[in-house]
Amino acid sequence: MILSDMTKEELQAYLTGEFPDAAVSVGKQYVEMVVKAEDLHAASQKLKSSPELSFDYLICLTGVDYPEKMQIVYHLESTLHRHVVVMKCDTADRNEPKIDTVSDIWRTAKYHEREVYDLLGVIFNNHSDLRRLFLEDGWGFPLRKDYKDEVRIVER
Amino acid sequence: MGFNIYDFTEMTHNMHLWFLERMSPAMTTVVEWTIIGVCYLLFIALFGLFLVYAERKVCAAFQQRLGPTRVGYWGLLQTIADFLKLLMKELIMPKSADKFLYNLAPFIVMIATFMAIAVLPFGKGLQTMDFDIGIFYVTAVSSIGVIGILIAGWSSNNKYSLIGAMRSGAQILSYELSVSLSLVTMIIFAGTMQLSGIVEGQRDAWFLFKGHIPALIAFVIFLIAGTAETNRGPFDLAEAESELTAGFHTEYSGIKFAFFFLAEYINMFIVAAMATTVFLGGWMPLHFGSLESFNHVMDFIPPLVWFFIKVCGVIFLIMWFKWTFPRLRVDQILTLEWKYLLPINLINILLMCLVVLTKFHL
Amino acid sequence: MSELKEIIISSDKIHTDQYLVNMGPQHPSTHGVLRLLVQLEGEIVHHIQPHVGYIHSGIEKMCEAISYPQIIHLTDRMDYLSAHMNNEAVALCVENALQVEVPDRVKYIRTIMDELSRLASHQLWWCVMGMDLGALTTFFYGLRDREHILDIFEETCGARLTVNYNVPGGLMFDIHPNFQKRVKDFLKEFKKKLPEYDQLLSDNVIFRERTNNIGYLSLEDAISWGVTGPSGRGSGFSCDVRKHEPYSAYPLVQFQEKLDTKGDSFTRYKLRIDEMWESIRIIEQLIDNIPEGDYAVKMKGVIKLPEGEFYQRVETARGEFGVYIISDGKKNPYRVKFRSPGFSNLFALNKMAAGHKIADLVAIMSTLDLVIPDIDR
Amino acid sequence: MNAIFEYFGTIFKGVKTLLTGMKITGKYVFTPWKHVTQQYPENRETLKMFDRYRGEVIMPHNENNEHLCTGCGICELNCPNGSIEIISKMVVSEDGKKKRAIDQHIYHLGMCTFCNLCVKACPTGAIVMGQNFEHAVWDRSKLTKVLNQPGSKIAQGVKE
Repeated sequence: MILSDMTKEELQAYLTGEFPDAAVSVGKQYVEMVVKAEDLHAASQKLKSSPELSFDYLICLTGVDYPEKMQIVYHLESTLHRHVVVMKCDTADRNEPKIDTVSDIWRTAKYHEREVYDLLGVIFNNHSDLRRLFLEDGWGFPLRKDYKDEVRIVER
Repeated sequence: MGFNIYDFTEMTHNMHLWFLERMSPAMTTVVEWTIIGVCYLLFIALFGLFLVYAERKVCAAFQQRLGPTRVGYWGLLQTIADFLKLLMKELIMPKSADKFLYNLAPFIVMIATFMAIAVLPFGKGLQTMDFDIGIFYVTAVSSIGVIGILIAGWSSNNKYSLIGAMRSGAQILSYELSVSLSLVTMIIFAGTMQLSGIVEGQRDAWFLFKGHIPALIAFVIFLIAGTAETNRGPFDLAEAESELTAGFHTEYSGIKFAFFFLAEYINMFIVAAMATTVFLGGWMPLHFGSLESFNHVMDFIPPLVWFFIKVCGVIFLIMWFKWTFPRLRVDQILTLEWKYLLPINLINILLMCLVVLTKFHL
Repeated sequence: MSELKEIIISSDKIHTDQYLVNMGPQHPSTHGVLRLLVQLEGEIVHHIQPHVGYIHSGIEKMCEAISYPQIIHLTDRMDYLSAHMNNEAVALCVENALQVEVPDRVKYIRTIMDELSRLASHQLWWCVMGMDLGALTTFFYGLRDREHILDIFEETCGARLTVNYNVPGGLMFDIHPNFQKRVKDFLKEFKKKLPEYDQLLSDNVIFRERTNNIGYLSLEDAISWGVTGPSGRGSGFSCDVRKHEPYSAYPLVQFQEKLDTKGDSFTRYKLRIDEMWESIRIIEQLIDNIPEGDYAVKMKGVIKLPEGEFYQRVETARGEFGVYIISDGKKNPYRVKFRSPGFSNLFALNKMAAGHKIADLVAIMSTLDLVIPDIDR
Repeated sequence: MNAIFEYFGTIFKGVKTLLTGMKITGKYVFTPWKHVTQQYPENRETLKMFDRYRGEVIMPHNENNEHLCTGCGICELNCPNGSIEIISKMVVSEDGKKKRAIDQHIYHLGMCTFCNLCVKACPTGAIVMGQNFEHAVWDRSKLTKVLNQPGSKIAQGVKE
């Protein structure tokens, strides 16, 4: 039960019109859109500032390690219209992933991105303070699927 | 040598004569000083331990706990055990501390406490020095302690300590004013600065009742300012556990920490004793004007007991403050002093002058 | 007069150094192992750089190797004060993914448990807030009342803090026969105690002075920094997931989302006290009406989620908690991400506390109600 | 003049709130002392944990030294921390069939998080949660326990 101004289909239609390059689909829960890495910053800007969308609240920023790519998932909500969109963005290179920062659009992304950098090694371009957040320097990126740590991880 | 628990004048006088018979006057002075010094040392140690125990039990009562129960019956030996622990602990000094000042600071605090306690009248004739300017002396001496705190904070070479010491400096310097002015109010009323004279003046009624409104206001201000001067209760900014970990004594350990700790409690005793002496009739029993039989019963209770009952009452009040109120911020503490206590105090002095001039008192 | 002016002007030119102070990781008021690198000028805080990760336990990594019921027990250890809500988030996420409809009884009990843990969490927050501000007695009064809730938890769930009461498809056990009576007794008692909280702390003039107009956070900043929960609602950010994406029995109960726009420390404090009253209201509506039925749906021995992505938001005592599960059809998730409220809340601290005194920093931090394992995960 | 009234007004209001606070704390001091803490080691005799309290995993045995564990290993699978190890053996049953049975049910208390998943998963109800919570020992190796008692065997009628 999501209380929003637009239904998911309406939102999908609107988003498709606004972002012709992005693939917008209706997921099980939320509307999902996949944007290209080079469009990410512009699209985020538009998602936030467009009055019909006004996605001003970044709920969650997740990095996912897929075999051939790194994906950053943005859960966005509009506090005005109460609709949610899941924006996804793939990085080109899986081993040296680079993506634009959105920390200038949603402030909280600054630290979420640092977390993703810390755990997955995704480098965010133009990030003002991209350092490790939890772990020591030179730890490795533990959430990558190929991460090995024979001392600390005991597999059964 | 007669022993009279209601009047110690004769006893102390006889002791003096007894010593004089047996040794030269100079020797007598030395021996008497030693005895008095040892007595005060014992008193401070024992009463300090008692106060720490009392604080724990009182605080436990406020918080619906039991407090210490394990060491000794009802935990009576707990503070002694703690004291022994502190004695045995290693004295750690920060590497870059100013060694001389670091070691000096606890002693300054202790010395200030000792000096202040010297003039307090515990009972009739039971007073080491009876200056004509007793109150003046106490206020002067009790502010030496802040130097110790400032030195401790500075020499520890720790930022928390320094902040704590600076706060403490600002706080004690301001509140010294209120303490003195509220005492000045009572000096105007009593007409003397001699502590024994002040106590003697309360033979028929305590100054708190005698001086009614202005005395009450002065008493409240004295309590607040006194609490602030002992770095306790809502005014414990210098320690401020949740902000500065332990403030000025962060870097002290073992017996040096115990000195600060003990000095805090003895300072509390001094404030309570001064409040007792000046406002609550010192060692005088509680008298109500014409209730002869009641007054007679009260007279039976020895003055020393009266003194300590009153002191403990005031100490309980101070503890009550501590275990109820949140801590003030450093600027609020100064606002309270300069914007509220000081003007009220000045007006109160005028009021007291009026009361004295018009003889509008009991 | 001109002389005085000169002195004031020249005193501006005195060169004063700003200095750095490490608050934590061992500091009484950081509520755990949080380290704040505070840039101070005298007592004034200029900038705060939080350093986290001292108890990072890699829960997200661990989750990739274990099954869904096992994930739930790990979520207890994140925000240990709202363990029920964290459990429920994962349980709901799995149930939604499998499209399992749980019985009403489960929904009711889950909601009651949620609100009880919200009460317990706010009680602990209240007493710690008092302690941070130097009123040490509040600590014991809060814990005293919280003990009753923990007893209720212990009787029904078997544990006081790490309850692990929710499982995919329902609950671990049915409620204990004493549950309803105990909850009602507690509410009756606590309704008498809650006004005391106000009298002891909220109305206290020193407390008011310490918190009024301190640590202002604007609505825009609250949204942009993702500050949720009572901290965000204090700035007027309507972020109560219980209202916006209701789950369990929340659609069935009457309650208000407490909102205020003042955005200072006292507002955040007051909203939590108000939330306690709302929690009591919610429990009272539900406690007598728990429907009969099963306490769990029969699930398969090995729970496998269909391929896909599932996100579940719940409202914990600290704010919005999210579980993001990416499944590849196996019994282990491919990736689990926990959106913890403390993580976002903490980093808005600089915005709130810069320019205030170091004593205010402590007060502001306690109004954010941080739980460090929640931040570090 | 208004300013003066305001000044004294704030003082009186402030003092009043302070006194209210003192009244609350004073109430608890001067009413008969109801302490809420427990004297723990002293009240051991009367201290009773709730039935569901999860203190440790135990395997109840009946008077014939029989338990219900078949050694199926489901608890081991369900344990998130690897605190249960099942060592099974093959026994020959009375009718001559070879059958798997429990040799040692090893329980590492030090690794257990008391999540109750093993107890919930156990198909025969062989393991339950015990209420004992005093687990402190001097030697870490004592935290590794064998739950089935020596010489015990599976009770009759327990289905595989």
